Amino acid sequence: MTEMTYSDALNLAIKEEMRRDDKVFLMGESIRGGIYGVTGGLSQEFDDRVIDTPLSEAGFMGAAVGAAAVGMRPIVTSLASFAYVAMDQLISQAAKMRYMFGGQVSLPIVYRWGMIYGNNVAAHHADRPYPLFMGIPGLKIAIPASPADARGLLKTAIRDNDPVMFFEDNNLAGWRGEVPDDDVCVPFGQASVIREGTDVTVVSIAGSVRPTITVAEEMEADGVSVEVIDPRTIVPLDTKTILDSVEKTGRLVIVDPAHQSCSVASEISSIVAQEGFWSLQAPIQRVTSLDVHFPFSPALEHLVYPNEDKIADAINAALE
Amino acid sequence: MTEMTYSDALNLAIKEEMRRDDKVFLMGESIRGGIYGVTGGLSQEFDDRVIDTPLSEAGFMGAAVGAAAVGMRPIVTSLASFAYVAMDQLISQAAKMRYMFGGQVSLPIVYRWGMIYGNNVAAHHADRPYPLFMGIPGLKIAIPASPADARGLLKTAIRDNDPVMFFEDNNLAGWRGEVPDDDVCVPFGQASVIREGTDVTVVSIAGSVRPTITVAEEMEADGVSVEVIDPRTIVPLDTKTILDSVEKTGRLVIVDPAHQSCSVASEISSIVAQEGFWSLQAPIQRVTSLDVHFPFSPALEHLVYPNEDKIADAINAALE
Amino acid sequence: MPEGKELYMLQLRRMMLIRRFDETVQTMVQSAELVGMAHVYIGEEAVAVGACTALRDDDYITGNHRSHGHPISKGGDVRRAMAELLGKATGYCKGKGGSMHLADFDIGILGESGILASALPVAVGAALGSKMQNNDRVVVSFFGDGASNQGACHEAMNLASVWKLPVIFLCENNQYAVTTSYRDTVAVENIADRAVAYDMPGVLVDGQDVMAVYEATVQAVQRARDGGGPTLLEARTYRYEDHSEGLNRILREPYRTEEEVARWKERDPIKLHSAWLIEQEVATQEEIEAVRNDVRQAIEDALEFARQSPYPEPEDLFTDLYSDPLPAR
Amino acid sequence: MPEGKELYMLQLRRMMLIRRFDETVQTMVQSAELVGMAHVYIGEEAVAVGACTALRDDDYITGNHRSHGHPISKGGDVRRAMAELLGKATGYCKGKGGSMHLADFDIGILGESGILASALPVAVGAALGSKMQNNDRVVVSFFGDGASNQGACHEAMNLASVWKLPVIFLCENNQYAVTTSYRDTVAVENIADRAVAYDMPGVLVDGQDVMAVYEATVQAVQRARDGGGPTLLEARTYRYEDHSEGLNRILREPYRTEEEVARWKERDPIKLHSAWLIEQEVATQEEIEAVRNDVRQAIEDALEFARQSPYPEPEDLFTDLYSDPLPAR
Ligand SMILES: Cc1ncc(C[n+]2csc(CCOP(=O)(O)OP(=O)(O)O)c2C)c(N)n1
Ligand SMILES: Cc1ncc(C[n+]2csc(CCOP(=O)(O)OP(=O)(O)O)c2C)c(N)n1
Ligand SMILES: [Mg+2]
Ligand SMILES: [Mg+2]
Repeated sequence: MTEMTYSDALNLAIKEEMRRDDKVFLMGESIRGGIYGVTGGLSQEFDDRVIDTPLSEAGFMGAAVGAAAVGMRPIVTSLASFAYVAMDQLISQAAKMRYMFGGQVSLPIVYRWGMIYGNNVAAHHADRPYPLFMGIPGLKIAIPASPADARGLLKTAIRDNDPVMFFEDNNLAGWRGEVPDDDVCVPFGQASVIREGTDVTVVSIAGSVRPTITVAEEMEADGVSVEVIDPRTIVPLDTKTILDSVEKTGRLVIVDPAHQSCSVASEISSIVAQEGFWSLQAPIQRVTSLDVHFPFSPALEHLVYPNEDKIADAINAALE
Repeated sequence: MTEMTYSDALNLAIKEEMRRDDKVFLMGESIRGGIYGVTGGLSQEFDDRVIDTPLSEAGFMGAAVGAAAVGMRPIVTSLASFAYVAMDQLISQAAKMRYMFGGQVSLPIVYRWGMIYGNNVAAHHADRPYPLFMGIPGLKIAIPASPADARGLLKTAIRDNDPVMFFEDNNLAGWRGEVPDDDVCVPFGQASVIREGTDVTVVSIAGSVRPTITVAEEMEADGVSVEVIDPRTIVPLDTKTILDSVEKTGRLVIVDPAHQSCSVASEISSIVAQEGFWSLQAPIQRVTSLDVHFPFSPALEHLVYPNEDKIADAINAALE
Repeated sequence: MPEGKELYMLQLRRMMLIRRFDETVQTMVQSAELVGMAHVYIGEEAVAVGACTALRDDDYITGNHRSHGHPISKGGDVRRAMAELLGKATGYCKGKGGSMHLADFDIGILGESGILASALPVAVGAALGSKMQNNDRVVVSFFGDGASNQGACHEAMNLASVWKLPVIFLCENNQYAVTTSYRDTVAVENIADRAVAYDMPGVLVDGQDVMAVYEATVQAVQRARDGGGPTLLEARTYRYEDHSEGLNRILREPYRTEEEVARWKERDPIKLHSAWLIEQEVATQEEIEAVRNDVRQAIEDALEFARQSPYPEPEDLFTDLYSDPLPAR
Repeated sequence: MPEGKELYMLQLRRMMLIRRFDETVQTMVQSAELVGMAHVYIGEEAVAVGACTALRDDDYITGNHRSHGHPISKGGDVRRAMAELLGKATGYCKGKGGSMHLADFDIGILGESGILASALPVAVGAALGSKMQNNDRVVVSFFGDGASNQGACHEAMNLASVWKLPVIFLCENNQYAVTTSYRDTVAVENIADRAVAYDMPGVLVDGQDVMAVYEATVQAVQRARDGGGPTLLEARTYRYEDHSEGLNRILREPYRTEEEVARWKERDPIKLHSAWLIEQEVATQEEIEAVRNDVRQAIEDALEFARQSPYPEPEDLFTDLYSDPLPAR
């Protein structure tokens, strides 16, 4: 095990996979300089495989599809809020091509999306559109919430033969954690049970995992036993681990930093309300971002996101 | 009351509102000729207010924002599957502008989206992306399922001062129904209780409303009393009518032609599992499109959508 | 690469194949044997055939909704194409794509896209992949005059130029996007003139003359293979038929005159090429008729094959969505 | 419309206001008084000031992430701008927008967009609205060299041209997009050359010379008001500072030389304009210093105002999302 930051773990995964497979290459805007804090330095080792693109997201994100279709394995980097300008390429091409053409082609592409929040970047830079992509068949979606998962899931994503939407929470960038020394890939579709507990199940994703753990630890002191589950990938989604946990605890809270309506929290809730209904002893609580754009002002922004207080309140509501 | 088709009801609403307010105008591709079956003939009366655009959805859908910002009231027409090429304009501009600029501007725009299905148009023409937009604050979303609602909701949408996503189900185009003769606007946020019932609540939207009514009628004969609710607008969503109904029936089925994951069905389920939990006597059933792209083949396509059999099965499951 | 008579006869044959294929499609739509939307290529055959006969088998193409001409021009199998149109399991896409989404990755047909201009960035990416893998394959991307106004074109052309990628952007200017004349939607006289904005050659070519298209493509391909980067070709052509089969029934206004259509039909690409073959003494009238009969037979066979083929089974619904099926939920 | 000395002194004043505003922003970022991202306009002031002083109050502008220069040039209030940067309720957007999203609809500032090129279609729409309402207002849309490669530019320019709309597309070519030189990403030598693709005038202008930008804009405005349609202006300029405040700390490679920066600083727009004022005997050194002092005072006032202003209240969170609040769920 080596301790490193979430960002360094991502950098490591990319470096390892680029060494392993010379079809892997990087594309993005000013990534050689490393503006998003992960790719800096890679161009020294892999000069012609680290490509600074024009500001043409539809162009280069679609080009990733074409390159993948003829044998390359592109990793594309951007911010989640910029996905909208390339949405057609992501949905109509990356997500649909394999199916529409009857499986004639595989598209091993990783789209890496930085998600900023809590940093006063306002409405144009703070989106978390993973629920949107969860509604589009043909994509896989990973959202690591620790340095070890960042490396392990990214390695899996790079080796996967389908397009993977890889969401990185910039709030975790500097978080240090233990990362295995050997070549560990974290499999898709296997939730991580971060803490076992018996009173209530809390499913938490992305940037909300850390505050969830904090709350769980605090509640432990008060005698409440909280099970914390991070699905890690939402497509495929490990519903079994979630349903098994709810069967044990009878109570469910879901924490998702995306906007509430049609969120991953909504989806997980509806799965449990359909398939795990008879286990439930209390209403399912969702803690999400409120359905409002992210305001700039330091006086307002923090009101929108899930935080420790809201998570604790929801757990208490579920326990009532 | 006059009987007319869903398409003619839409045409009527546009004509009436264009007569009432000379700021209202239409933009879209080949709409003067009327390729989507609704706008044909309008250019005769409103020549310079019916604009055939170049094939530049980002361009003209964004231009609608600018035109609205300076006093016009654009109605933009396209197919739902083409929204992706204009997604940034719809989200970053239409949905976010008012909030981001502190309420300085109102954007009275109607985006009309045709949704095709059951017509073998394959994966590039069959999307129903309204759940995606439900996750974006700042938009209102209407989905009429009858000729009367088509006219009444479209009139409300045109008079509304915020951007409205107006989803039209092409499967209903030829459906005839009674439309009031006077100037009736259907208010947003008021669900329509299409049939009262006491055994089970079925919330159904868009193209699934008709088969739901058929199933409800058939089940009535078998002594099952089905309440059918069409929310009509999903933003704002009339949760009260749904929760009240579930309180009465104790059982809920939601039918939504969109893909299952992060659907409107998921959202409504999660609202009820949170706020109406204690009323529920059985698991909440969702009937949605399967999470797969729409295949072309007549042998496959119909397997994907909700249909009468699937709705009946879900109602029976809810009654178990 | 075929040359001389072999080439010219191949061009004739492929143009005739497309024509016959699409005439058959028209009758199938009328008899409701064929469901969904169909956009026929009748009148424009010289464009795709001229371009694709300048390509190697391992070169790539991408296309659009007007989707039968491109794959047939690249040597696609009319049986599998026809089976796809009928939604059969033996079709190119196992029935999942239908008319608008033919593809044959084995011979470089990277697929027709129903979203306008959406395949241009994909074409650029295939060219990037060729370049990074040091093979000398080139890509031809077909798109319409209408599609030329999409933002994706701009991004794709600029990318291809700054990265000097082997792409040929082939604009099929049939002068209308559904009912809208390109003169009302394209700000320049010739779409080829937009090449200036990307520092690449822009060439306007007679889209009814298969040899003219072929020659222009040969030059562009040469440049691309030599590392010279992309070219924008505009082929001026004309669509004889409805935008999509049956559409005229719902249109409320005529958008072009009968005379205009008639005028363009005088310069029919198959007639012109046939006349040229005879004039140049490459082929006799009999040889040409033999090709016509052959083609008629091939399309009949294809239709028969398609009709006899089985539909996909319900359990095929989820196959091909992912390269490994997702764990069932 | 100001002319002569009044105009020249207004230009001087606004350039100085921007410079001082953004220098203040820099120190505020360093002291962590200002949070979020800030992109300063230092070195590029002549562009927005030259363009906006050619506009009437009721004309419109749209802008981008580098967002303080445009509204100040259009006559925006530095107090409300500074309050917005601090997220205060008295700010232009009541604290909801911050640095990247200033707007003042009362004087035609239709807002700065943080998504690149995303405001260009909006600008076209404002021009369409002007035309349909038969007023003669024009729109200037500012965007960067990097943004010029976005598809939205292509669509916007083509639309504006086919509909002959009163828009001026003003490309601020400061030669870099973050760390990437436009020479590596724009396929043509001059972005202005892309005007050919839209049949509109394309003019390259010295972006350090406020009068040059002004003159070019006056001509474009005239043409637009007269119904002549859009113009593409490219102002060649330079960004003296980091792409965004503090970014250089995380960059792993230099992307431009110190000499290059120094060379551009020699042609500082404020220095050049001051020298011209004196040389033309429009103003004395003392008058210029008086403006500088005045501006210093104005920015200090603005900062004071911003600091003293209250933050929005938690109950303001949902206001402004819809024109009428949605029924509570
Ligand atoms: C992004 C997008 N917008 C609109 C359409 C609907 N549509 C299909 S074909 C067509 C016209 C295309 O014109 P052109 O590009 O000239 O090709 P042609 O049909 O003339 O071959 C339109 C508007 C679409 N498929 N995709
Ligand atoms: C669609 C989109 N892609 C990427 C970004 C991130 N980004 C912000 S500014 C910038 C560089 C912009 O360069 P340019 O347009 O030349 O403007 P400048 O900063 O030089 O004024 C980038 C890549 C963005 N904001 N929007
Ligand atoms: Mg055309
Ligand atoms: Mg720049």
